[in-house]
Amino acid sequence: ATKLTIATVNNGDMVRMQSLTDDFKAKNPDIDLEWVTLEENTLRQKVTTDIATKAGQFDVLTIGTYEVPIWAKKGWLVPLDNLGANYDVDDLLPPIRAGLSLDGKLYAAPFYGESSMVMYRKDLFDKAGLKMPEQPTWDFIADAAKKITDKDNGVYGICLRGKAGWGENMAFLTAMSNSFGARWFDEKWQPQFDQPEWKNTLNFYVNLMKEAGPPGAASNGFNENLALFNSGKCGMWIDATVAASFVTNPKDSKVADKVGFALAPNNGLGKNANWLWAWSLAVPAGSKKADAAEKFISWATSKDYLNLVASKEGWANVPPGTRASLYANPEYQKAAPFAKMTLDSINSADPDHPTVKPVPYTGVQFVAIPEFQGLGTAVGQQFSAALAGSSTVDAALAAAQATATREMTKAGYIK
Amino acid sequence: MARRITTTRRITATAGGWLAGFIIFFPILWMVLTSFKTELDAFSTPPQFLFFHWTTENYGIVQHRSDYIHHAMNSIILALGSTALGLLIGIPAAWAMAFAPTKRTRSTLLWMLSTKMMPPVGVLVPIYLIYRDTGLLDTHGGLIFIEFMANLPIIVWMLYTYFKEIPKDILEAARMDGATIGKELLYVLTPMAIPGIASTVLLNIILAWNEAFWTLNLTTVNAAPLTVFIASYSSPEGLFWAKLSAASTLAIAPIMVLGWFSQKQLVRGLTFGAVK
Amino acid sequence: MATKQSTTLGRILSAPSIILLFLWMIVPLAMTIWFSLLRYNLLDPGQESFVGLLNYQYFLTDPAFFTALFNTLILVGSVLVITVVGGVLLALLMDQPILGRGIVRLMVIAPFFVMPTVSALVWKNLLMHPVSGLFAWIATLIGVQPIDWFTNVPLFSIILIVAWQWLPFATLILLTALQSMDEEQKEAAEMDGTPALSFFIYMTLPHLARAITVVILIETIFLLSVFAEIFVTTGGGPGLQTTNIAFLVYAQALLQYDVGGASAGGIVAVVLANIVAIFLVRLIGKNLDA
Amino acid sequence: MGKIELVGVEKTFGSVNVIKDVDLTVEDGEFVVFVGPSGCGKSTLLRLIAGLEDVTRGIIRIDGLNVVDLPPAKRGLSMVFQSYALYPHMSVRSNIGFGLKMAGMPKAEIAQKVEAAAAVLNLTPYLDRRPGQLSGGQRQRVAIGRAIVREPKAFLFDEPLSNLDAALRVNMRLEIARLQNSLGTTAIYVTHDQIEAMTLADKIVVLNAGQIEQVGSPLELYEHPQNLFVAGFIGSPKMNFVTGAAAEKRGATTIGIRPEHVATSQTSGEWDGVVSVAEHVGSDTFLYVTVPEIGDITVRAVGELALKPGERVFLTPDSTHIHRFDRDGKVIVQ
Amino acid sequence: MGKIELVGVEKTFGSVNVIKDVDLTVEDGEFVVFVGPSGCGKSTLLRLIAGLEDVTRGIIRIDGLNVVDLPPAKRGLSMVFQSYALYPHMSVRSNIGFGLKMAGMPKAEIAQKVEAAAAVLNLTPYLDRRPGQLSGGQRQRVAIGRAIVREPKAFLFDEPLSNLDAALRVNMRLEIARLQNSLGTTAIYVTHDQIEAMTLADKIVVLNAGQIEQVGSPLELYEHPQNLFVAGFIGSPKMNFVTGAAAEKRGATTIGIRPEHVATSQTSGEWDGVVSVAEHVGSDTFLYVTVPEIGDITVRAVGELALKPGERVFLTPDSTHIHRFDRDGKVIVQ
Ligand SMILES: Nc1ncnc2c1ncn2[C@@H]1O[C@H](COP(=O)(O)OP(=O)(O)OP(=O)(O)O)[C@@H](O)[C@H]1O
Ligand SMILES: Nc1ncnc2c1ncn2[C@@H]1O[C@H](COP(=O)(O)OP(=O)(O)OP(=O)(O)O)[C@@H](O)[C@H]1O
Ligand SMILES: [Mg+2]
Ligand SMILES: [Mg+2]
Repeated sequence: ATKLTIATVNNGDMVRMQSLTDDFKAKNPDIDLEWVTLEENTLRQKVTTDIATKAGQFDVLTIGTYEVPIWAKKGWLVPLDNLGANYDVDDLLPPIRAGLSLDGKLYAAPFYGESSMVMYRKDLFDKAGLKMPEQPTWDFIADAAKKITDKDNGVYGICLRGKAGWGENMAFLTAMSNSFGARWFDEKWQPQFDQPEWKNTLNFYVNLMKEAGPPGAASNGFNENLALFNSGKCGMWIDATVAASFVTNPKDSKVADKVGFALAPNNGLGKNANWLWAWSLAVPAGSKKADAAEKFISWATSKDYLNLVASKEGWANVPPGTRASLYANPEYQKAAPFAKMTLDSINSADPDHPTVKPVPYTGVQFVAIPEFQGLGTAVGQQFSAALAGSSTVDAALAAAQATATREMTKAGYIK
Repeated sequence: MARRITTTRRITATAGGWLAGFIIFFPILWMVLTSFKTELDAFSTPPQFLFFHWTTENYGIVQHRSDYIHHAMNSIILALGSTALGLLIGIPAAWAMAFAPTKRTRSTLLWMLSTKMMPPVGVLVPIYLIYRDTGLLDTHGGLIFIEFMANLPIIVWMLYTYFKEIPKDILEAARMDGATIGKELLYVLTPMAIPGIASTVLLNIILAWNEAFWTLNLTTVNAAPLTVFIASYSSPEGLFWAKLSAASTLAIAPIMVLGWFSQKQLVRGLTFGAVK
Repeated sequence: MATKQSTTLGRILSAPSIILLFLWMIVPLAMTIWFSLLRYNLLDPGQESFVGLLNYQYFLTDPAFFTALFNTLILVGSVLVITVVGGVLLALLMDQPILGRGIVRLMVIAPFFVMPTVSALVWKNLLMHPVSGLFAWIATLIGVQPIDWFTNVPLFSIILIVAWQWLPFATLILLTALQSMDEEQKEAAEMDGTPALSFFIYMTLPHLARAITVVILIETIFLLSVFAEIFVTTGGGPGLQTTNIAFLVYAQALLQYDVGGASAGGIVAVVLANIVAIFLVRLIGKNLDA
Repeated sequence: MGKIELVGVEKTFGSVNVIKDVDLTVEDGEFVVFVGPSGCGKSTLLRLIAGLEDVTRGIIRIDGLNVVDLPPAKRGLSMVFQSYALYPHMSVRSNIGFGLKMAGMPKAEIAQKVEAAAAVLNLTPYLDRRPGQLSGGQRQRVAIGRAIVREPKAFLFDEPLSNLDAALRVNMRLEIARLQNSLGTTAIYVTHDQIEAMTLADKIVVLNAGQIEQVGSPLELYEHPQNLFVAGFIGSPKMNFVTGAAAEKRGATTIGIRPEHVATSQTSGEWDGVVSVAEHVGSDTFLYVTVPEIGDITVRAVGELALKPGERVFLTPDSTHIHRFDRDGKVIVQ
Repeated sequence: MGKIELVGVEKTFGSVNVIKDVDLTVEDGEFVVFVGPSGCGKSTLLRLIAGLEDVTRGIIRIDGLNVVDLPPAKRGLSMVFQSYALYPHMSVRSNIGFGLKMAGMPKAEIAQKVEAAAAVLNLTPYLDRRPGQLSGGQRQRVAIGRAIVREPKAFLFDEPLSNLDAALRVNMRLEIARLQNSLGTTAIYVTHDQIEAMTLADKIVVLNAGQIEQVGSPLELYEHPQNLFVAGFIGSPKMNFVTGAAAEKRGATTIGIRPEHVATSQTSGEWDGVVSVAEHVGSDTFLYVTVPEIGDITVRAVGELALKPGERVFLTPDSTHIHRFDRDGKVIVQ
């Protein structure tokens, strides 16, 4: 039998997939599956080291929209041409598909996709006499956050990511900055942190969090905010759409029945502050088991798989954000109140034109260049310092500008 | 000092001791408690101390989700293997340094320790490339070797300080009795040093057990020990505290039990000759 | 036993470990030095080119470098101070007639067995979290503003976690040393009418000197490369407040995949560690000999 | 002043009664030596007096004051330990002065007293060394210096010389004797060395299994041991004990005769034996003679005696020095 | 067979010359004792013979064969260490049999030899104990058992009795003497105990600072010391040395007279002094007498002598026992 070693991230949907592989085994008795399930950062390190050194330890990789275009360009991934007759590639949501393709070829199949949106507490809004528009502006968000903040009772108007990291606070802040008209680089790869758009973004963020955010925000990431929101400490939370299924799950959340959803806010500039991400399955170039690997990918990202999950675990637990057909399914709409909002959010993101002004890169909440992980983390540290109050906004921006200029020069983008 | 110990002193000392012990142990206790909570209870405020809904479902999920036994076996193989190799190479070296010292012995020992000062991440890529080319990635052998190398300085040093306590008369007596060096090591030194060797073994098992950098970066499936098992529970997406607590409890339980049962040995060995 | 024969044998027997360790040091080190002179990004294979000392220049002029250096020293120094002082106090306490001393000792040893990642996660999320953590709850209970640990005192928080992990180690060594104190000497001091505090200053502390030395030496070796705790809790932030050299090198190696830069950083770290080591050996070498 | 009285002192460790109802008076200025076999309770008794152990029962009076509830430091005694128990990290000067410093004496005064004590003990050149840099004898002197500088009511010594080699032991013994003589301080001294006990003591206390067997001056004990135990314990080489006919003839169960009180002859004598070992130590010759029906008899003869193993020899005990004991081992007074 | 010859043996540690050009012959079956002050090189010399240290220069012959390049095991010698150096983890039986096992002797034979050795040493009941469960004397016997069972060409003893208490020391001394006598094996024995040396040795080698001062039988050394060092070293209490007029009168720079060769009188004598210390040890009395212009003289007098410190006494050296030394400390032969 062929043995596939699959590297995967330990998010809920992936874990669920592992428990459903009997179905795959039944259909492909000659393929054995072996799982390496890791926390996201560790996984990324391992997978990257493995593929960059061509060590060939994995047959299927779980990677994100950040890696796919970079790696595809390097020829490290096998184009997925043999996903099978009834795979229906065209059913994939266009922004997601665009994020995973290079020159029209699909290099990774999306397992689940996500964008970001506003999650808010309907009960608190009602109490404050507020009504959340479907498409809020930042000013409305700030205003509402201040109104519902009740620090004495441990209720904070808004929870946002603050922990330093390219995939933590910078994911949120990059997306937010897009809606403020900011950009990381101009067409000549000159960093833009010295521009007013970034200053506005960061000032707004820091002030908002100071007035209406929870303590310790500078070390809060997705999980910390999820815990805060679920325990009723947050009035609003702007974060990944996958969170929707957690906050509405009565087993995990105290506020499951009080949550409302809205699109990520904008500033009237034509870009929303939402991102686009898809955890996807890909096959490393040089894999001797590419056929089997593609078979597996096809199974895991197919419509049938969605049905399989629905039949075993209910529609609410189906991996979201990849196929248009899912959102057309009335059963799914019924089971997932957040379905429409998720779809709208995803569709409003444009990885190829993420910003108001033109940029030389793709990627919504990241810049799809290899240097971004390091650079994003370094800048993220500066911004978290501004949030923590150990540095000013101006100082943080200046430091970010200096770091970015340095790194980009070193990497040879700036000649 | 065998004067009567007053009751007050005993009471104060007992109260103070238990308080300090409790405070230090508390994070672990809290972790264990959390592992029996639902995710919702795990972060509820005010915190639930004992009167929460006790559940073992986290352990069930952990067991179901990943192969604890497989990882635990790997941890055991790794810990024992690297320690055994360390003893095999370390005992003769420590013997030589303790009983046939040269002028350079002291600097050699310090040099050995200094090899531990390189941050592992700085040499990750070279090691990774070497391992890739020698086919050692994700093999027990490869992992055992690297843990062995990482701990060898500590092994040699501990054994050295321990051997130095053994009267060299006895080794000389063996020599007069006609024992060769090999037999001297086998029949006389090693049996006499059993307590010291035992504590060396223990410390190394603990170090190898808890080592998280190489084990994470050089393994995938076959040789993955419990550190990898843990790494699959600190999810950046989703609620995981109770499950992580359960996984962590499982991961440290064997070593904790081992350590507790043999704490006397451990204490001895840990002293690195600091105590005469 | 200083016969030619045994000296020769000694050389032969210590050779395997010395050679192995030498190779283990020199091969990666040589490769690292070589890489540090290249422009070598793991994500750009085949594009390596010789750039001389450029990587060093970048690493050393990185504004983060001096902060990281400073943080490393603060971290190592503070943890040493806390564990040594705390260890001495705890050892003194454990030396008292405690009922159930065995169990208390078990509780005190326990943190030593916990993996660094686990302890960092437990501390960060279950204890120190300013909203849902236990400390925050205690603070509200007694009516004070909960401390926002990782925002206001990030480095101190890391120090606290690391110190917690190493406290048992120090305590154990110091306790054993304490118990090895000569009974007759204690009695002599008793005959001299030494009050408890004087006894501690004039007898206990000097007696512990050697044990303290060992604690410092061993802990320093491990503390110089503290990494997991930082990675899990603060990611080196906010700002650079918790970035140490090991984390900086990590960022180069596993975020940027800049092998050249990371290698230069690694070499710098080795040089720094050896400076610290030389300093330490100077400081305490004679104490170890005795 | 330093009169020490023990009345009905008992000490139990757990359930073991180590000191059994001891009554003893040590007069001011007296030099008292405790001897006895290993484990008989010598050290324990000394430590009870020092206050390092609590008595289980009984009274200890120092200058008339019952001290059983006082801590060691308050009893005004100094102790010299077998292991010296010097403070290894302090200079000789600080070692000697430590007790005074603890007593809160001004520095200048301490310095002066330490100098004086050092002068007495010939330690002046070593005052700034650490104990580790001293020889055994010098260390012992430091320990003594530490004891005398506090001008205690009494010195307590627990086998202070047993870690020294033979030659040094002789010297230090003389020094201790001289010192105690000149200071006139009460001293209690534990040893299991015959010679030390005999040469140092004004009064020897023979202990056995936690009880006092006999108290008296060295010569009293040598000449008039009150029982078999004391007779066998005091004197070296050991007294010869003879039972059976030879004893009955003298109206005793056992008779004892010291080796130095047996006359040898190559022609005639009371007992007729064969030399098994002859040890010539220059000044003396020790003969081990096997006498049929009597047993092995040790004899101390003159140095130049030319007897060889295997030779026949006649022995005659000096009848004025024969000790007679009854069935219970008690001496029979004529 | 076990004749040991040392020719021009030297040993340097680093730059320190510890053994200087030693020539010595130990005849087969002889019992030779090395004595000398601490640090004079006794142990080192023994270890050179054993092969535990390399000689720096010179030849060591055992039965005519130069062994300097042979490892200890091949020299056919047995050694008994001061610390006994028993293997703590082995039973007495294994301890004694270890050497035979290493030599590859069949098990049955080992068992038999061990039993035999144990019987000789009264160790049979303890054969299955560990050394830790034995008393000091028993341990020492095991160490000896380990040495004899291998039927070596010679025994080497390095202060084997110094860790025992006085009474045991006497017994073990006798046992060793008997054993060596009956086995007839060559023995080299290091001690710093006078009595041991005098009683055990056929031949005593007096070492000082790495050199041999004198070799001879115990009585030879006692009666005819060839220099001041040997004169002062052999004999206890130490010989009195007198310089100045009293010596010149007898045509010497220094004269020596042993304490046992000085007569006391309360009425008249050659020297007139004052008793400073009188030690009564029962059988003897040692007087320390201060004689103006001559110095302190130690005198051994009869046991019952009733002289007190401070009393006047007259001393007369026995002229037949006066030793005369020249300016270089060499004896002047009449
Ligand atoms: N702390 C203790 N606990 C229990 N038993 C003890 C303690 N100290 C002494 N003993 C016992 O009391 C008895 C007397 O001991 P002690 O030390 O007084 O003897 P000693 O006469 O000084 O002997 P030695 O000549 O060997 O020093 C011994 O049997 C000893 O085992
Ligand atoms: N391994 C060594 N390295 C350097 N010097 C040494 C060594 N062994 C012994 N010595 C020195 O050689 C000299 C003789 O030592 P040795 O042990 O032979 O003396 P000893 O006569 O046995 O003394 P003691 O009676 O104290 O045992 C001493 O000055 C000692 O310090
Ligand atoms: Mg005692
Ligand atoms: Mg010696």
